[in-house]
Amino acid sequence: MAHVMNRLELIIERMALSRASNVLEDAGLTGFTVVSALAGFGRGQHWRRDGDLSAAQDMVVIISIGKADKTKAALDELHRLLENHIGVVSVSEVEVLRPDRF
Amino acid sequence: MAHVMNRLELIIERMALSRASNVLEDAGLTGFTVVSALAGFGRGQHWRRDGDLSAAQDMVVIISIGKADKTKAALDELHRLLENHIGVVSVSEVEVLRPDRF
Amino acid sequence: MAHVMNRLELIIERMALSRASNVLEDAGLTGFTVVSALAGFGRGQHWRRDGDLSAAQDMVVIISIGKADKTKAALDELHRLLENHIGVVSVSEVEVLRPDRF
Amino acid sequence: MGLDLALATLLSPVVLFFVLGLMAALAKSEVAVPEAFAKGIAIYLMMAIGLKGGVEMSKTGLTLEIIMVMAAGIFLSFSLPLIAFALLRLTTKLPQIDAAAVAAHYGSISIVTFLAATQAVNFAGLDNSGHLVAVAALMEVPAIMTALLLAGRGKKKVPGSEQGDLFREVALNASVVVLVGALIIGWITGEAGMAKIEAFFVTPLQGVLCLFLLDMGLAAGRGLRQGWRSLEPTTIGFGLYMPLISASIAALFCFLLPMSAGDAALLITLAASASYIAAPAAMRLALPKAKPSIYLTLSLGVTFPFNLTIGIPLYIVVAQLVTA
Amino acid sequence: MGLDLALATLLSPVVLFFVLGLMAALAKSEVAVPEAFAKGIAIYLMMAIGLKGGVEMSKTGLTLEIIMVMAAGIFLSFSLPLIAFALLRLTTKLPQIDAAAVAAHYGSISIVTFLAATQAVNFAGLDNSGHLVAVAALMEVPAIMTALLLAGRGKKKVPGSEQGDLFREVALNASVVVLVGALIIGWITGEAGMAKIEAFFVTPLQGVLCLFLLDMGLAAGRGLRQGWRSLEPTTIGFGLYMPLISASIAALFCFLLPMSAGDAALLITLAASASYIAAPAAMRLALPKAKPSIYLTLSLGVTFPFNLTIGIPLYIVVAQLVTA
Amino acid sequence: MGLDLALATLLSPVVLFFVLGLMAALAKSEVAVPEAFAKGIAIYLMMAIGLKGGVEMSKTGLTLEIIMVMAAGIFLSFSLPLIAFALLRLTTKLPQIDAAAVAAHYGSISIVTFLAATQAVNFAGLDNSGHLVAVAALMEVPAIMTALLLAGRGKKKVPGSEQGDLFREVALNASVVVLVGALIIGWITGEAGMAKIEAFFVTPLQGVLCLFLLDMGLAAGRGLRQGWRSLEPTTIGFGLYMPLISASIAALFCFLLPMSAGDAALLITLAASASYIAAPAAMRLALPKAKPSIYLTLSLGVTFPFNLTIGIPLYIVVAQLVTA
Ligand SMILES: Nc1ncnc2c1ncn2[C@@H]1O[C@H](COP(=O)(O)O)[C@@H](O)[C@H]1O
Ligand SMILES: Nc1ncnc2c1ncn2[C@@H]1O[C@H](COP(=O)(O)O)[C@@H](O)[C@H]1O
Ligand SMILES: Nc1ncnc2c1ncn2[C@@H]1O[C@H](COP(=O)(O)O)[C@@H](O)[C@H]1O
Ligand code: NA
Ligand code: NA
Ligand code: NA
Repeated sequence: MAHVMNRLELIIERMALSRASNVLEDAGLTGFTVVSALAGFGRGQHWRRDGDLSAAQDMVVIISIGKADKTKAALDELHRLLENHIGVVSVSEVEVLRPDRF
Repeated sequence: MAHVMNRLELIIERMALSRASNVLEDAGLTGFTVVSALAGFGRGQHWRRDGDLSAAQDMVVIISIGKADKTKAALDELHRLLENHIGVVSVSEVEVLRPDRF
Repeated sequence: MAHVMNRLELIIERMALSRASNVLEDAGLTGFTVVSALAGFGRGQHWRRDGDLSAAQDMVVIISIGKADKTKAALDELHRLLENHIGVVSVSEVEVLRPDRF
Repeated sequence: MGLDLALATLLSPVVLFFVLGLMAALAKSEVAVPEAFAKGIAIYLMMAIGLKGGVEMSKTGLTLEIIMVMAAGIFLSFSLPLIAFALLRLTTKLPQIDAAAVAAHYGSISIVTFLAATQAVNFAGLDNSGHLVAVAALMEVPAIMTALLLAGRGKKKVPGSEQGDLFREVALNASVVVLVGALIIGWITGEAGMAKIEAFFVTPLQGVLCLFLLDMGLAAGRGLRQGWRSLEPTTIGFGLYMPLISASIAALFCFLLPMSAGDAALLITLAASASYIAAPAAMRLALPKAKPSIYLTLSLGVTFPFNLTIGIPLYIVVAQLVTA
Repeated sequence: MGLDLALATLLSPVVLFFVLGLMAALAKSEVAVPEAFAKGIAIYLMMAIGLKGGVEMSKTGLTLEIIMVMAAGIFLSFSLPLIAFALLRLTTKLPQIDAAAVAAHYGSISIVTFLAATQAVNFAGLDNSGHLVAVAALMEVPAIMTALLLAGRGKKKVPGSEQGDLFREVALNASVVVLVGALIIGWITGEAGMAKIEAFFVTPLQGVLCLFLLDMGLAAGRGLRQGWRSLEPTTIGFGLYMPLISASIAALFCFLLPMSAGDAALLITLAASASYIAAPAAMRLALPKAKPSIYLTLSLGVTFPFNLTIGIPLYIVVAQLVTA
Repeated sequence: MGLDLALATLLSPVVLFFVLGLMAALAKSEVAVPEAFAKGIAIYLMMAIGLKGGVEMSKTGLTLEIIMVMAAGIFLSFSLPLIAFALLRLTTKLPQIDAAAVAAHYGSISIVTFLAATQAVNFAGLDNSGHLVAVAALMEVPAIMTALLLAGRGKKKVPGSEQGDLFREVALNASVVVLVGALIIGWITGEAGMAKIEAFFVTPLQGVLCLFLLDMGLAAGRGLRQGWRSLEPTTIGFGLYMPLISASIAALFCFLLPMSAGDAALLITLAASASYIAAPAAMRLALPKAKPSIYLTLSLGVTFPFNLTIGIPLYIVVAQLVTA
């Protein structure tokens, strides 16, 4: 252990998933995993997945673990993407096994 | 980057979701996202979502990114909520883009 | 607060969930929560849950909060498990309420 | 007659699919009916049962006799948990809160058991009337209220909850709302309305039930595998004799009230059945410290199979005796 | 006649289940049709509607008259958002982007409203032809294009998106693809092919619709509870009078074109209906800053119930007048 | 005859919905049948197929001839992977582990291909018997065992796994359990039991299959879009000629065994079909390093459409020749 990586967590609309995933891939991140959200709250508005037939309000959580420089590269583009979309992005430090795979 | 926020992660029964969400909102946190759990283990007991028709054992994971003082305020109330409910709460530090939105 | 614990996050194939869960339990971790992934990307390959009838490519995210020594014990075994399986494991530090339950 | 009926029940596709699910789960097979699909089917079943009851009530209306049966059902739901709680505290080591939670399940009802009984009643050549569906709906909630009192749940405010929250959440639980709503809709639209939708809600019902019972078997088996360690023998015993006690008390009411044999069989089955949808959800909300591994395993893993296979034929025979 | 029809509509199981869902959600009951199940049913409905239309078109073929009705539908879808946008900007305080998003919904169509109208038309003893399904499919997308222009959405590239992405995603949205695909399949296989699958796609349709409308009622109720605070009275008013304006304009076309009363009723209904599946999804992609709490609540919570209960009977009466 | 059949197959709603899904996915449309819904339908299909086979077997019983056909099926499932593996290693650059994983798929079977063949056989005016369902179930697993040997998977213990885990998980995979279970239930309850549930399991089956094939088309299209880059031309070629090789070998057995033309067509189809549910799940568990983008894309994206459109009519013609 003691291989430090960045853990990027991006909460974004499901509709924008393919865009966000292009951004992460282009930044050189080697992988990510997407989890779908069930409900949420932001700017005074609640949403829940089963209150909306169109699924228009669905959000997803994208987790990507990677090297600091790749994460940095992704963040710059994500900043621009989030000007057009709704979402929250956060980064923390984690330790990983098998650092060669990132 | 380098805007540090707290990331609160609350694992709690789905049945208690509306209560927990009231607590977070009342503490002044500006948003949260809920993800539903598929299975879990705690105190010697396993559960899985598809082994229970009533969904009584379902858990959710609530992620809320916010200012340290708001998180602190939420924690005090959550502590009380968790006396009546089942769950795990943890807090870590993350860096965010667009700090003004929290 | 200020009770520091480790947060272990394991992204692994759903098929290997029961193995991973045995490993965590055997290491003495007192609990974990499993969330199912919707889609992902790794080593040049994308997958999405609804593009695969067999669900063979499904991944899950396992979150386990616990004492540092237990997490350490789990990591050693997980390292071996991941030689046979696909997955990413990361560890970070979090603060918790009610430290006695871990 | 009784044996014939027992055999026909045991070898019906519905029961056999339950057994298949149970065995698959016990053998640790990964078979699973997706949760969303199973819940969708559960809603379908409640709509179908409610509509059927409502349409039949649209023919008979609300007579004094029907109201008396309803009152009996409500009374049973309120009072059976008291007996269950006392028995559990006397014969098992279950703490108060778990005993109260289990008691709630045995006062409340199982709608699938009810549906299976309806079919056995028809097979036995007896008639049954639609208002028993209303009785079923009325019996879901009172038992939960009794259990909350038994658990001595104080009035102290839980953070994030509003006054009256708990009552509303328990009384408006999904199964009650859909069942009662469909019943009223069936009542309003009557046979004419039903004619247009029976190709979905009536004809395929038995088949859908097979799929649902496969899932119930899987859930019961998984529950048993996880939960049997939490169950003392005396607790398991309770899951087998409590239905008989409830059935006996209900049979007494059937003897006193002017009921047909078919209706009596259904009321007895309702009393004997244990909830595994409405009650667990309510318990998790109101008594989160009570262990699902106990109340769910007992209700779904022990009492449900017992009623499905042995109970129902027995209750029909008893109903014929007390209404003869 | 009109009153009879209105009453039959109001008391049909389909409408009553919508009301049940609406009331359950407003009373904060936890009833929920699982999302995956509801989406599966939505696909089933689109397949069923498309197949039915296609089979009927396989009998008539594509005549000049049909092409004229199609053109009228496309024109309405393109132009109604302009009127809607102007009215919203004049009478409400909605910002440009939200006004454009709402306008998209009212130019586009609701396939469930269409299905309900088909049944009311049959009940009223009128004929309707399959090509109106094709018209419905053609009306889904143009309104969305108009709205994007109205929102003044620039051409600046969004990170991660490819050229033409947005157009493709909007034009190939799920409902259009399934509806048009099923229509073509119905057309190719005709009555012979349909005979083999009608036990699934035709006979149980009405019943399935009940289940779907329960879910729509729940979604509408939840939307209203969350969203009514975001709606000014003038915005709510728009949700009630805009369908009437759209209906009037469509009625004018029906007067000019050679159409049967049944077909006219359906075209008017399509114009008057507001989208709550295709349009919201497209808006979220193209105009993420527009608020779903406004456009969804208005379309599903205000206009859909209005059309379902009052609108459809009215549109049928109007259609009979303009085609008399 | 052959051409007629080929055309009827190609233009059946079932095949057309597959094509619709395939095209939608290739055009990057966002159409999706929710996973939970599709899996629920998959279970329904397996129940329906199993029940039908079981009811038919309840009429004939287990004769020596049937047992011989079963033995032939098991033998084919065990041995076809050997041929597949050898061919892959000779003609492609696939590493051992991927070649073994692909081989497993071609020895195992596709139940939807089987169902489609059943319908084509009926359309061709041939009879088929229920025990072929049992043969299908028996052919699912042996191929997987062979593949594990071919992959040279050592016996070294994986952390967290128990002895015998892998075998149990492979042998008790969901499709085998439900198929065999339903077969036994159909056998026990016979025609009388079936009569009560056929409104759900028989009448709507063709329609349900349309919905499922829409989803399979989507999955195949998405797989092709993601995976075609991982496939060399020789691998794709394998996906097209391997079914023909398997079919030829199976045809030899049909020639030697006393079988009806309909049964022979089904056995040939089973041999020629490639698994896309049981085998991928088993591979992921046993050979996680094998690439799903290869075995899934080949089986679902290449071989399944080939069999559905060209294969089945061909196999029927061949079956008629070898049993003439
Ligand atoms: N501070 C936050 N922490 C976690 N999730 C958030 C936060 N703020 C917003 N979200 C998620 O993003 C969605 C849109 O938020 P907003 O952009 O504030 O309307 C919400 O419904 C939440 O699911
Ligand atoms: N240490 C932990 N880390 C993550 N999740 C936990 C942990 N402990 C408990 N949980 C979750 O909380 C549920 C209830 O746990 P318990 O209160 O220990 O019975 C479990 O089934 C898990 O889903
Ligand atoms: N760096 C990463 N961060 C998050 N998830 C990952 C990462 N790498 C791989 N994954 C997940 O693991 C799956 C298999 O990855 P791989 O082993 O690289 O083929 C991917 O589809 C993702 O869901
Ligand atoms: Na009871
Ligand atoms: Na419109
Ligand atoms: Na094969």
